Amino acid sequence: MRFDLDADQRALTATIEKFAHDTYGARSSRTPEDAPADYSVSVWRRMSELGLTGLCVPEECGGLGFSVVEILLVSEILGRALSPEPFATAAIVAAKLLEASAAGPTRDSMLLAISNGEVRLAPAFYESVADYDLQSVDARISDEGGRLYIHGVKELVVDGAGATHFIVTARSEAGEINAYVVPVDVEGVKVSPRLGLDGRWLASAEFNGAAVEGDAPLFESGEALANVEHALDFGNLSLCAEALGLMDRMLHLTAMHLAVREQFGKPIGTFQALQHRFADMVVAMEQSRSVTWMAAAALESGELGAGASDLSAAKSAVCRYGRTVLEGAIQLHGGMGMTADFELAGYVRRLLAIEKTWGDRVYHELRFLEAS
Amino acid sequence: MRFDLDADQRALTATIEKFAHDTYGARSSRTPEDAPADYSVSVWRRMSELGLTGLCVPEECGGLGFSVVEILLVSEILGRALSPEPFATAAIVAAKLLEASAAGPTRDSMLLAISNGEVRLAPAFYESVADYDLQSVDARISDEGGRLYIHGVKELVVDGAGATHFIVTARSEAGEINAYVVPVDVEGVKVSPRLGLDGRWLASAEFNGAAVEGDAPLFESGEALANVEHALDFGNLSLCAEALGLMDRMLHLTAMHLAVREQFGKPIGTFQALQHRFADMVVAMEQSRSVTWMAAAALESGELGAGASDLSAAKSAVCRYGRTVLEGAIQLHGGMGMTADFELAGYVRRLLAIEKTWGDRVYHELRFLEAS
Amino acid sequence: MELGWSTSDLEFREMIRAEISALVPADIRTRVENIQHLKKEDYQRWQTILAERNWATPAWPPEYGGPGWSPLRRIFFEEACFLAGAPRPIPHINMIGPVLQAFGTEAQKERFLPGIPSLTEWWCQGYSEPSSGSDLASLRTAAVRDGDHYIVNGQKTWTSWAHWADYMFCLVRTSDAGRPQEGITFLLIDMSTPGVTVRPIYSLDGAHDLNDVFLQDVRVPVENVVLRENEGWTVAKYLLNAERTEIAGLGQTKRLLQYAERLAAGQRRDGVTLADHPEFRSRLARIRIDLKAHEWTVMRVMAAGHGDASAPSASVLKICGTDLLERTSDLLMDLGGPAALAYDPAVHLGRANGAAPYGHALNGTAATYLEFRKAGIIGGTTEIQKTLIYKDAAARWGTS
Amino acid sequence: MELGWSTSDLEFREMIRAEISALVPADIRTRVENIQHLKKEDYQRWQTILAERNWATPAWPPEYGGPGWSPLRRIFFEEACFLAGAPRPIPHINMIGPVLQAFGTEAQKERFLPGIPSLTEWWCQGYSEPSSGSDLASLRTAAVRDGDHYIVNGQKTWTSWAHWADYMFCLVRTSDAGRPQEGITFLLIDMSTPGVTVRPIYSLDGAHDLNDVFLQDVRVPVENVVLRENEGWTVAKYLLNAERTEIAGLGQTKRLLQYAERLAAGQRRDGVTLADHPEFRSRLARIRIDLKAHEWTVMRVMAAGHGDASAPSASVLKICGTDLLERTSDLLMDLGGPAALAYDPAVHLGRANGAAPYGHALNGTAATYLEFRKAGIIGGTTEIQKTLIYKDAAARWGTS
Repeated sequence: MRFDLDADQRALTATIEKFAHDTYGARSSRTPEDAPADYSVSVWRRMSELGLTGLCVPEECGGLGFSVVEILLVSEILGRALSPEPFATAAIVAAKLLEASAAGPTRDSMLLAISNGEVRLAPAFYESVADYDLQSVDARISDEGGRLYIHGVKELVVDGAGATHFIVTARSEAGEINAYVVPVDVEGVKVSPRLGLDGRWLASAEFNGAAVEGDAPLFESGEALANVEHALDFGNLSLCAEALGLMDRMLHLTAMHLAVREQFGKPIGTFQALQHRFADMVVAMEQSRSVTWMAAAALESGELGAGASDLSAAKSAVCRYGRTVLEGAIQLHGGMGMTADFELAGYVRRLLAIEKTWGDRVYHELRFLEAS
Repeated sequence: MRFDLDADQRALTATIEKFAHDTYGARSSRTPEDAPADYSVSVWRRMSELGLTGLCVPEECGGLGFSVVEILLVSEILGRALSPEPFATAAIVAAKLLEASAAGPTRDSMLLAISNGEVRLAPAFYESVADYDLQSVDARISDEGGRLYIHGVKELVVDGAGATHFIVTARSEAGEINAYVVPVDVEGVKVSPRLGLDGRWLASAEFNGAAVEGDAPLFESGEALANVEHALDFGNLSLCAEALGLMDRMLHLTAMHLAVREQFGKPIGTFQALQHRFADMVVAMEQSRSVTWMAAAALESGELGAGASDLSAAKSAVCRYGRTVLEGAIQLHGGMGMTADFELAGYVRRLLAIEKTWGDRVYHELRFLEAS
Repeated sequence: MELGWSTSDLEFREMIRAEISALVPADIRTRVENIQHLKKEDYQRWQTILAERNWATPAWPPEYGGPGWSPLRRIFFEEACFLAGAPRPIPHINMIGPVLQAFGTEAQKERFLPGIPSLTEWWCQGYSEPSSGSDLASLRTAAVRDGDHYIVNGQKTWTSWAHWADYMFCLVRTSDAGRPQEGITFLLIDMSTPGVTVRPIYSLDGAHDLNDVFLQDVRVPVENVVLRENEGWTVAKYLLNAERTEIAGLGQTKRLLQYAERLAAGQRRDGVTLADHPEFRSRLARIRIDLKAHEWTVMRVMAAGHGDASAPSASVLKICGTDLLERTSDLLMDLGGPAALAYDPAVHLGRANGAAPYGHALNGTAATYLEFRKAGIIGGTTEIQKTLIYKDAAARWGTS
Repeated sequence: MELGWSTSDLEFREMIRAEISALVPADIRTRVENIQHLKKEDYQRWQTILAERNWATPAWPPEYGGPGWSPLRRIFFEEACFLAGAPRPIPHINMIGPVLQAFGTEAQKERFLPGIPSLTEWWCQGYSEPSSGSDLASLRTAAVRDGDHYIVNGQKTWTSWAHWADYMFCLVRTSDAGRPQEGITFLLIDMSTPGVTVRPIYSLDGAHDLNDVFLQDVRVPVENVVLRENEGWTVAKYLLNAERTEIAGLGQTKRLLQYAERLAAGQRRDGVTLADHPEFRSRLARIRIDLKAHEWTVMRVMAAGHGDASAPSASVLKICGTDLLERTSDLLMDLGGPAALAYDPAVHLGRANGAAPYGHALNGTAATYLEFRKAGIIGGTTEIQKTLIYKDAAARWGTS
């Protein structure tokens, strides 16, 4: 157990920081309505050149084969830069899920394409918008002489509006839940973009007899759901680490504001009540880091199901501590904190979107209780 | 609707304040172990001379026949003075319950004796120490040729160690819950004093075939429980108002401490963080007052069952706000706040005892939800 | 002290509930209950309906056309409006109205009071400046006398509804002598005067309520001074007191709670309605209870009148209201569940018609959470209010 | 960065758990798990058992007899002690011990270090004075040189376990020149010296842990100065750092949580166990989660060593620990239900044997709530800690 970075990790960090600085500079946010489908194919390609899209892809499939520590490092830097690229979806969840899937041409070709930055896969698991139940799946597969077609609707597909493929859960003709890859450009796929809380574009994805890639499910019978949960655990780990980057930037913006803004003839950072609210934010940030690292340690073995309890503890805590940080940041910024045009706004909205992605505090507290 | 006092109410207030000042002066608290059975027969007699023991007793039974407003005024003053007398039990709950009971010699003679200060009745309704369920009654009555005897154990009988009588719930031979008066000095009654959180003495009361006063239950068949609840609502109203007096005194002690105590070369009341914590206490106190008055308005009609929802809202809120006040008072007093010998300690412990008497926050929030 | 309500009060309550319920236009009611933002015309339409019955300005004294209701009846009226899904009253009615009544010249009253009840003339408040927020007295927008006009230069900011407003009542600096408070003047500015520029500020939720107001060589007639030159601080303090029940946010809190309860009753999660969900049940109960407490605190303040030191202060009301708005909007964010991830601002903010992808109710959850982060900032920050409470409290409890 | 544990670490963990579990005397274990207060002899007995295995001072370096464990192994050791129901380590072991090791003379080390591991000599800390709490540097207890002695006069207060102590390490004023911090000396006082009077202070829960210590013309040999005259502040600051993991209160919080969980599993209310009760279930979950976070924060601090600015500070640890102690004891008060109304202090505080009327567990609920109101006061108040955190944070985040 060691918390400081070794030389390789410092080099990776430096590379990603340079990439983020060159790509995003001082990104300022927009009002939600003005936001374009924010992520960019060219940036994604640049990320693939740096190895980021294949960060978790096994080396034999063209990736770097890294694990939790690198997920932490990269995600945090992307968070600090408010990167809108679909890292957690396409580079983590999709890669982890494909890696775990049954050997075959789909697995290997998709993993290679992820590494190369040629595809962006969006996990499409949810049908209800009221809870995060992965088992409430009505989407179904029809088998027409060995050709598989998918029918159903998935909601709140994160990063879905700009995806090239979906990974969709659906029931086989035998009624069993499995996962399938479906390209976005085949007949029978209808993508309706939905504006997300963070200005990124979600999608409703409708499948009306769309052809399944490779005409095969990703998993052996009965193995899909556990693997979906496990891949989402890694996705949530990435989101938690991204949240650390967001919080770090919010602390910076707030501390600067406290130092610069003057009222009653002195910087407002000299007022004890504001100092103490800032201290609460610092504590929340430190606790978020601790619990995220704890989850990473628990997930490190990669064993199916390992770390679920700690990951859920971490995600629920990051949601809760995140509120402390973002609410404190807004309050300490006063009117500026409520302004969509000020940089803070984008961080606030992204942190809330992370909270709502793949299980919120309520969901993960319950999952923690059940898993521990 | 009017919140300021009229001339009669001001006169009453002045009388009670003088009584409290003459009787208790600047009462300082003791460590729990050193506390005697704190209430005094002579003070109780003095209270009866002022009409306080018969405050709610109908005029035709020798009382003043007052209602909710006077309960508020008297209880708050007694709270401010940390009076240990059994006002809420013997003068409110017992009187209200007897007033509502079936006409007969027991009712009238007990009400007169309450007014005269000759008796102190302690309500003994609970058998479990885990919840406040008034229906879990195992105590039972045996009817031996028209003579009634009671058998069973009551726990956490507030003000029970110095009572002259108990009002006990028990099941008739038919299995129905009713209420009975049992003198403490008849054969078959065993009182075990238990030290309370506030230094006052509770009791476990054991009845082994003790003779029931008047050989009759207090209520017609099926009417006892609703009346017990209603009488406890008035008792809780008194406790809420008493809590206002406690909080008021705690605010005073704390404000004085902030003004007098110096650190870093100035009064600690000049530090913004401490000012703001005090402000939180003030808000909690104001909200407690509002909600207590609301409950009084809802109980004013005296109709059976009326006001239960508002009373439970009030009691639960006073428990919650009370924690804000007492925890703030301790913190702002620093080490002195943790000291049993300092006046604050008695107020802290009494406020917590009120919280635990006749339903805590959890109980009353649930009751509020069910009643509204 | 008397805690009961008279029969005639209870009859009034019945009457006003029935009347108001019949008056609210259905389209407005729908938007209000969907927690959508209203248009200027919605507010004007509703106030016009009320004005026809002389109910548009319930807090104004009868000599200025108020209905002459007791505080309790005003509460019943507000309750009736709330239950019927009426728009909330525009705060400025109880700000500039009472100010003109107390300090205005006869000419000012004649000119400006008639346009207020039906909102035929819309007002905005020009207080905050980029460098003057909590420290209001440090404001720098300057008015220099030039014959029978002032020439005003400066910038106001966070100005609600400036883009809808015909007039702005504002504080300007007319002197640098003495304490900062002493050189301030309360001035009425016609927003169509050359040199007035309004620039939108978009809020966290995407709404456009707030604005920057730039004032460049704006000529304002001297008869638009309220009270006297350099005595604007007196007016501002009076106004603070006049708006203290507005600042309590009681109606807004009730509306948010109603919204939350409707959502909780209608949505299911983990196999139960959200209203029965262990996560939400007791949070809802506590908010309902604290709202009852708050309502009684407001009643105590209304009944106490000015100058009663034992009544809760405006700052206590503001803190309680802020606390409830923050907690209820926080609860809404949680109630929204996964659906709070999507947000269609156009529909929510009234810029487009039609339904949101997952329905109006879910569409408003995150937006409402974002919107009410403002609660502790506007109208005097929570920090400022707590400091004021301490000052009062030290005077009341801190002496032996 | 590497987040896994080595096989040898995991083997150590197994070993130490088994060993410690076999070592804790049954009567002590019972009292600890009943959350009763321990006697001086209980602590001494346990430390003696540990000392026989060289485990009494896990944080001491090997050259002073420590076992030479890594931070991780120290955590495993503490965990094993916790699970086995061992008494918590006496904080002074990691306060006066490291101070003497860092600043003590050879004579001081020889004289005082051997008595610490087995608590054959008990220490107390004389810092606070009636007028010097948060503002420690304003202390006024004066030591005046008189030949080869100091004559000490003054009063210390809130002194834990002074009535059990053989020695007190304390801060005294030896000079009024310069800043207040500059005239302070770190002095070791034999509690049996004439002129030392200890008077009990009873706490809210009735416990006697704290004391006033009066010092009247107490003669202390000059060789009992640690470091040098007027350099006591340096020692005090070092000590603050040395105790930062003690101040985290991790063991105490775990013990309270264990107690709460046992109570929740065993008691029923409203037809379910308290552990399944909607009121308590998620509160318990959140405390468990925050405790995990806190444990990892402690690990990060232990691994970081001194001077790493990116590691959380002692103040962050203190705030997190305080928050958990306050919330867990608050939860206990609620879990106690009606039974928390009764409290038998004699049994809880270890002054009498036997059972409490409603059992040990329920008897300790209100008492524990009262006891841990101290959490935000002792060892530097929450307010002081937050101000320190802000200072660090402004330096770290507040520069562009």
